[in-house]
Amino acid sequence: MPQQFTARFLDAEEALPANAIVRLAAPAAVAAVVTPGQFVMLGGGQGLDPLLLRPYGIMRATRATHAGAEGVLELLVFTGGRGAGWLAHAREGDTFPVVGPLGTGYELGERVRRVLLIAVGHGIGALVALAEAALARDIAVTMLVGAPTAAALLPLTYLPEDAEVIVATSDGSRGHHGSVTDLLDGYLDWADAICAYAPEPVYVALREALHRYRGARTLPPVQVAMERSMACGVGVCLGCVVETTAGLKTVCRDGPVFPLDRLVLA
Amino acid sequence: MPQQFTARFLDAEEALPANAIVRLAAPAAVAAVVTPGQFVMLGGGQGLDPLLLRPYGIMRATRATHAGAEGVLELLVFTGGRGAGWLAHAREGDTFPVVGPLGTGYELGERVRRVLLIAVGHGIGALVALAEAALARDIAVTMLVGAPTAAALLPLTYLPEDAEVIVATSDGSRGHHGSVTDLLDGYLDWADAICAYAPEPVYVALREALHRYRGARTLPPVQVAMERSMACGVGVCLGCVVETTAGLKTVCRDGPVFPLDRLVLA
Amino acid sequence: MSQTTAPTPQSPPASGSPVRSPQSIDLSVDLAPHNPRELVLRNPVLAASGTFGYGVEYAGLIDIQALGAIVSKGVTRRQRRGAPMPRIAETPAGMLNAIGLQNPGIRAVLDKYPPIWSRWDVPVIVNLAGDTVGEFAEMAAMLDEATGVAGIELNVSCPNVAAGGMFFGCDPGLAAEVTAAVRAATTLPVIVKLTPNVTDIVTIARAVADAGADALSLINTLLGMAIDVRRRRPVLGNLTGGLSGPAVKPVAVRMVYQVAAAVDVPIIGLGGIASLNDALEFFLAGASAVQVGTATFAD
Amino acid sequence: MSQTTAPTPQSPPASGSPVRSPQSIDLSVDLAPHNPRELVLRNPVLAASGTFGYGVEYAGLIDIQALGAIVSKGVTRRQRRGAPMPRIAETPAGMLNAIGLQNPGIRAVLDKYPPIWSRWDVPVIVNLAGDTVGEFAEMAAMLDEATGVAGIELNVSCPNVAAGGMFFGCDPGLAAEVTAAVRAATTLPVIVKLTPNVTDIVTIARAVADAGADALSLINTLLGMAIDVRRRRPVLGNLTGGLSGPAVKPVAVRMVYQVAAAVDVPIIGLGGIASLNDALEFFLAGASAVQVGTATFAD
Ligand SMILES: Cc1cc2nc3c(=O)[nH]c(=O)nc-3n(C[C@H](O)[C@H](O)[C@H](O)COP(=O)(O)OP(=O)(O)OC[C@H]3O[C@@H](n4cnc5c(N)ncnc54)[C@H](O)[C@@H]3O)c2cc1C
Ligand SMILES: Cc1cc2nc3c(=O)[nH]c(=O)nc-3n(C[C@H](O)[C@H](O)[C@H](O)COP(=O)(O)OP(=O)(O)OC[C@H]3O[C@@H](n4cnc5c(N)ncnc54)[C@H](O)[C@@H]3O)c2cc1C
Ligand SMILES: Cc1cc2nc3c(=O)[nH]c(=O)nc-3n(C[C@H](O)[C@H](O)[C@H](O)COP(=O)(O)O)c2cc1C
Ligand SMILES: Cc1cc2nc3c(=O)[nH]c(=O)nc-3n(C[C@H](O)[C@H](O)[C@H](O)COP(=O)(O)O)c2cc1C
Ligand code: FES
Ligand code: FES
Repeated sequence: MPQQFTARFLDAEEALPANAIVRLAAPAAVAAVVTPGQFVMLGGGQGLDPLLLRPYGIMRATRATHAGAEGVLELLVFTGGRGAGWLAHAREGDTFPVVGPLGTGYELGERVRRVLLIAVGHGIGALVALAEAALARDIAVTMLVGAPTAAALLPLTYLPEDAEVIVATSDGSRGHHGSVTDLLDGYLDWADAICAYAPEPVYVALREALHRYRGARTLPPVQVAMERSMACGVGVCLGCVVETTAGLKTVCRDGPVFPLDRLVLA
Repeated sequence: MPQQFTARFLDAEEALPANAIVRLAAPAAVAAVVTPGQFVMLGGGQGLDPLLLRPYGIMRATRATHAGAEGVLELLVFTGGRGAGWLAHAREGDTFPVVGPLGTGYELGERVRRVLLIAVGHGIGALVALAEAALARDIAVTMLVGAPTAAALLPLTYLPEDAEVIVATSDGSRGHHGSVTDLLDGYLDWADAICAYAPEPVYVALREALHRYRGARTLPPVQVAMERSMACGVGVCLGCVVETTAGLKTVCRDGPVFPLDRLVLA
Repeated sequence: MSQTTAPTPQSPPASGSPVRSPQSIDLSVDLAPHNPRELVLRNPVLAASGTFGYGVEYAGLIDIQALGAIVSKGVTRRQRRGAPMPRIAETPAGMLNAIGLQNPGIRAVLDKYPPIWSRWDVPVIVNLAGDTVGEFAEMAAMLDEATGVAGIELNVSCPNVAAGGMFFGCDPGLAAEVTAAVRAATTLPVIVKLTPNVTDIVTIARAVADAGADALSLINTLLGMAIDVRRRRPVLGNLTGGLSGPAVKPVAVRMVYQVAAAVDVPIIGLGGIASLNDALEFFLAGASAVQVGTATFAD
Repeated sequence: MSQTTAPTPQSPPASGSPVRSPQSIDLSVDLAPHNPRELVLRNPVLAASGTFGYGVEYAGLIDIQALGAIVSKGVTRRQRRGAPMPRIAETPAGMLNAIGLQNPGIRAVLDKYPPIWSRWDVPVIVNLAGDTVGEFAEMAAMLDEATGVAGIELNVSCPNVAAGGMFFGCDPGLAAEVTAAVRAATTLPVIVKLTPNVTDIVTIARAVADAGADALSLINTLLGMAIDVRRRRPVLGNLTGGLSGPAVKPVAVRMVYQVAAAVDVPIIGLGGIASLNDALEFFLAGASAVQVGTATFAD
């Protein structure tokens, strides 16, 4: 159940140009129930503009260490925009209104042993959380991480050591020269679950790769995270819908994570 | 001539509950030309709300100490409102848009030897500047300082040492129990200029005291500062007018300081 | 403090006056004083249509029983898919929305929610939108005996399909016609929600009050648009959308003030309310109750 | 970046393409293409009426010659004292004003400013407000031969005293009548400035364009109100005032978009412009030029 609370700013670390990892103190009851792929709505401009809270995926939720203590939420936040630019300038003790955890995250079934994660852009945050959860269950993790250039990649030190990480950049400045989806083929036979957080064209390419698959195995189920501009974050305004085979669904409540085969992508 | 510039925040000192003395770095050319009673328009909320710059009287303008250096502006700022609450939380290096110096300040003629200053509320800021300028010219200064309670008085340490300071509080918690205008009588024979910065009812009482004066001297000229909500601060929007014997005048350009006998007060 | 305001003297606590806890103050209000079925709310703060779903979505997050009433998302005769995406855009101190009345239709709503609503203390008002006068009346009749429905709010900011797309709420005659038809179809309290996109809100308010509205609510959203400069096209899939939030408050307060002086029925003020102070502005302008919409998303 | 937008691929700098300095781009625009006296501006950014005085006030503070044109404060046939104080109130991302057209009257304006204006490179457009059609025409005739006056902007957001106080700009017939009368009284370029407080801006825009307007500017302010909760009365001495600033931008963009599709004359967009991005929204909506008003106070 989501909660409305006032989060205390702890610190921020410039992880990438114009992207910071922001740590917020949150009620223990919130930090304890986060599942990877869920998000929070975060506000806090002074005055009435910008007005709306912004959704941010939860990169890591650390439970309270002892009774009475708070938990910690880590977010990977783009600091170049209007909504969260101020987060990079926040000071210890500053507080921000937060609602969360929200939405439906990734689910790794009981029998999953090998998961393939595909991250492009800030989605790497949510997938770090998922990788850590998977590794904790002794699930083998391979991450395909894409970015336009090497400079736009989250430094690998932020990724769990035990995950296999394979990089692709559009300009070839690091790893594979091209898209993460070029690298799929070898993994479709390996993974028994695929989870992605990337721009939609990546999902379309992923779907095509699955269609092209001629191997012997039953294809692994694929879960992908969708993004839409949001107002309420809790499913009341119907501002964030996506088309699915079962009709329109809200990204904020029914998603952000959906089975790829249920989505009607452009 | 006013300038539009970006002021760098230096520091703020809580001088009173919900009132801080804020120091801003300003271009040398600005600090050099300020006259007591002038003000700046200061903005800086993040986002588009609050939208308008706020007028603040200049408490002290310190000239640049050497060529190429900046000047310093000190403001006494109410930090409880929407406009400048954030100033109290600013950090060294933060910058704010400023326009100034603006308006027409106090003028002490060549032959003035004894000036009576009457300050109630944040007007004490502008009158500190005036007191310092007068003392520098060897003019004797007496300040009547009024406030609701002793706690709302600017600590006397902020006032120039060489000024005679007489306090009145509405609740009698310090100095005279009553209004500053109760204390006038003794000074009408003494002063050869009177300058006030106070709420308008004080000016009405002052005018009445002058009418009642039955002494032998020609009454000293009285200058008072007016306040109106402002939008432009430079005389174009006509949002801040006051009625004078010569028609409507703008507080931001023709004022804020007016001869008392030219004002049509309610 | 600007000297245009005389300082308010701090009055000392009147010793001996009874200390009233906030709970002991009666804030209740009847929004349909001329209707035998009345519409009594324990307090005058309602959740606005479209910003609170059907009430159930917020049930876990906030104490919905503390509200004076809940106005449901707009309901139509038949299911609607709504407008194409994107549906929302943030604007200075406000937002645009073009949800396009996505809803499962009145039958599905009546199947699902009344059993839940009737278990709540907080009254639920169903917001209706129709393509024709007949649709409005038909839906009102369907609600007349539904359990858990305390009243009806008519969203007349929608085009009359039978009259060339003229908005019901933009023409005094059409607005009166739909009000009268609904009035005849139900004994439930009927609130007519006015659109601000008109030259003369007072004439429309009078026409609607004369046609039998128990109360008026105003304002609905202002018609607006935002353009995505990078993509060189409107942000919203629907091109235009409804502007709401603090940005519109001055327009809303003005209209409430004008209408309150002109009609005798209770007025529910809304448009940009984000604080107690904002709500008080509407009460001082003449409102008997207020609704909070967009600000629900902002705190 | 939200995934609703496909990422824009970063195109590498096209080697060999000539590097154009901003100065070499021709930004000039003629706002009266059908008028032999034309109204050519070096760039399409104007200072809006009432927010730039008569141009002289800002002359020392900013480089006014960098503007495309300056629109003067509204001028009336005779001197006006304007509205009672207070005259301005800040609102969320906006402000209300009720200045009430304080000005010294057209004779005094013509005595004082044309000699100054005629020395400037930047064209000055005189904004006129009248009580009657006759007053508008009379003032237009007085301006016809004035030196330093490049055009006229008609503020039709004022009541027609001869027609029971109906606003000129709220009725297509009245708006057309005043436009035609001014058109007949002067050969100067005539811009008609539309009020947004109407049900149907397109009909009024068409009527005005057909009546001979060289260009349209929109929007004037939205009618609004703020209430001082502590003093329990309206903030403004005039009770209501005009809402401007970023808050109104979505309404302004929508109206420019609607009008641009309906008329052939150039459109000058304004309402809430506070950045280059805002201005581009108006150009994409169909404006040929833009005016900046309230934001002049905010930076
Ligand atoms: C379910 C969900 C989860 C999300 N999770 C995250 C998250 O974990 N981290 C995160 O940073 N954002 C995330 N977003 C996006 C986030 O909500 C904001 O939209 C984004 O941070 C920009 O908001 P803003 O107000 O700061 O920028 P705006 O002022 O609205 O945008 C400023 C400009 O920056 C561009 N821009 C916006 N975001 C980016 C970006 N990330 N990189 C480069 N340019 C950008 C915009 O296109 C625009 O031109 C998520 C969105 C959704 C729907
Ligand atoms: C020429 C001129 C000079 C001025 N000089 C100064 C100055 O030197 N220092 C200064 O602080 N202000 C000064 N003001 C007033 C200032 O411009 C602002 O109006 C004031 O600071 C409140 O603005 P705000 O936006 O912070 O508060 P708002 O959010 O607009 O007001 C918040 C609340 O606080 C109350 N309030 C506002 N000001 C005060 C105050 N000073 N003390 C107690 N309550 C208050 C308001 O009535 C309101 O209820 C001056 C005004 C003018 C016209
Ligand atoms: C996302 C959204 C959906 C809305 N849906 C409806 C609706 O279905 N029916 C209706 O009458 N009003 C609808 N409205 C209008 C609001 O009820 C309200 O009139 C308007 O937003 C102004 O109030 P506010 O500024 O407090 O939001 C909607 C508003 C928003 C923001
Ligand atoms: C203080 C003030 C005075 C104004 N005076 C006039 C006027 O005299 N004539 C006129 O046509 N418009 C006047 N306007 C309206 C502006 O020109 C403009 O149409 C409106 O403010 C919207 O633009 P903005 O949001 O950029 O300010 C005035 C606006 C303000 C804020
Ligand atoms: S953001 Fe409101 S329904 Fe998803
Ligand atoms: S504030 Fe605009 S004229 Fe004084």
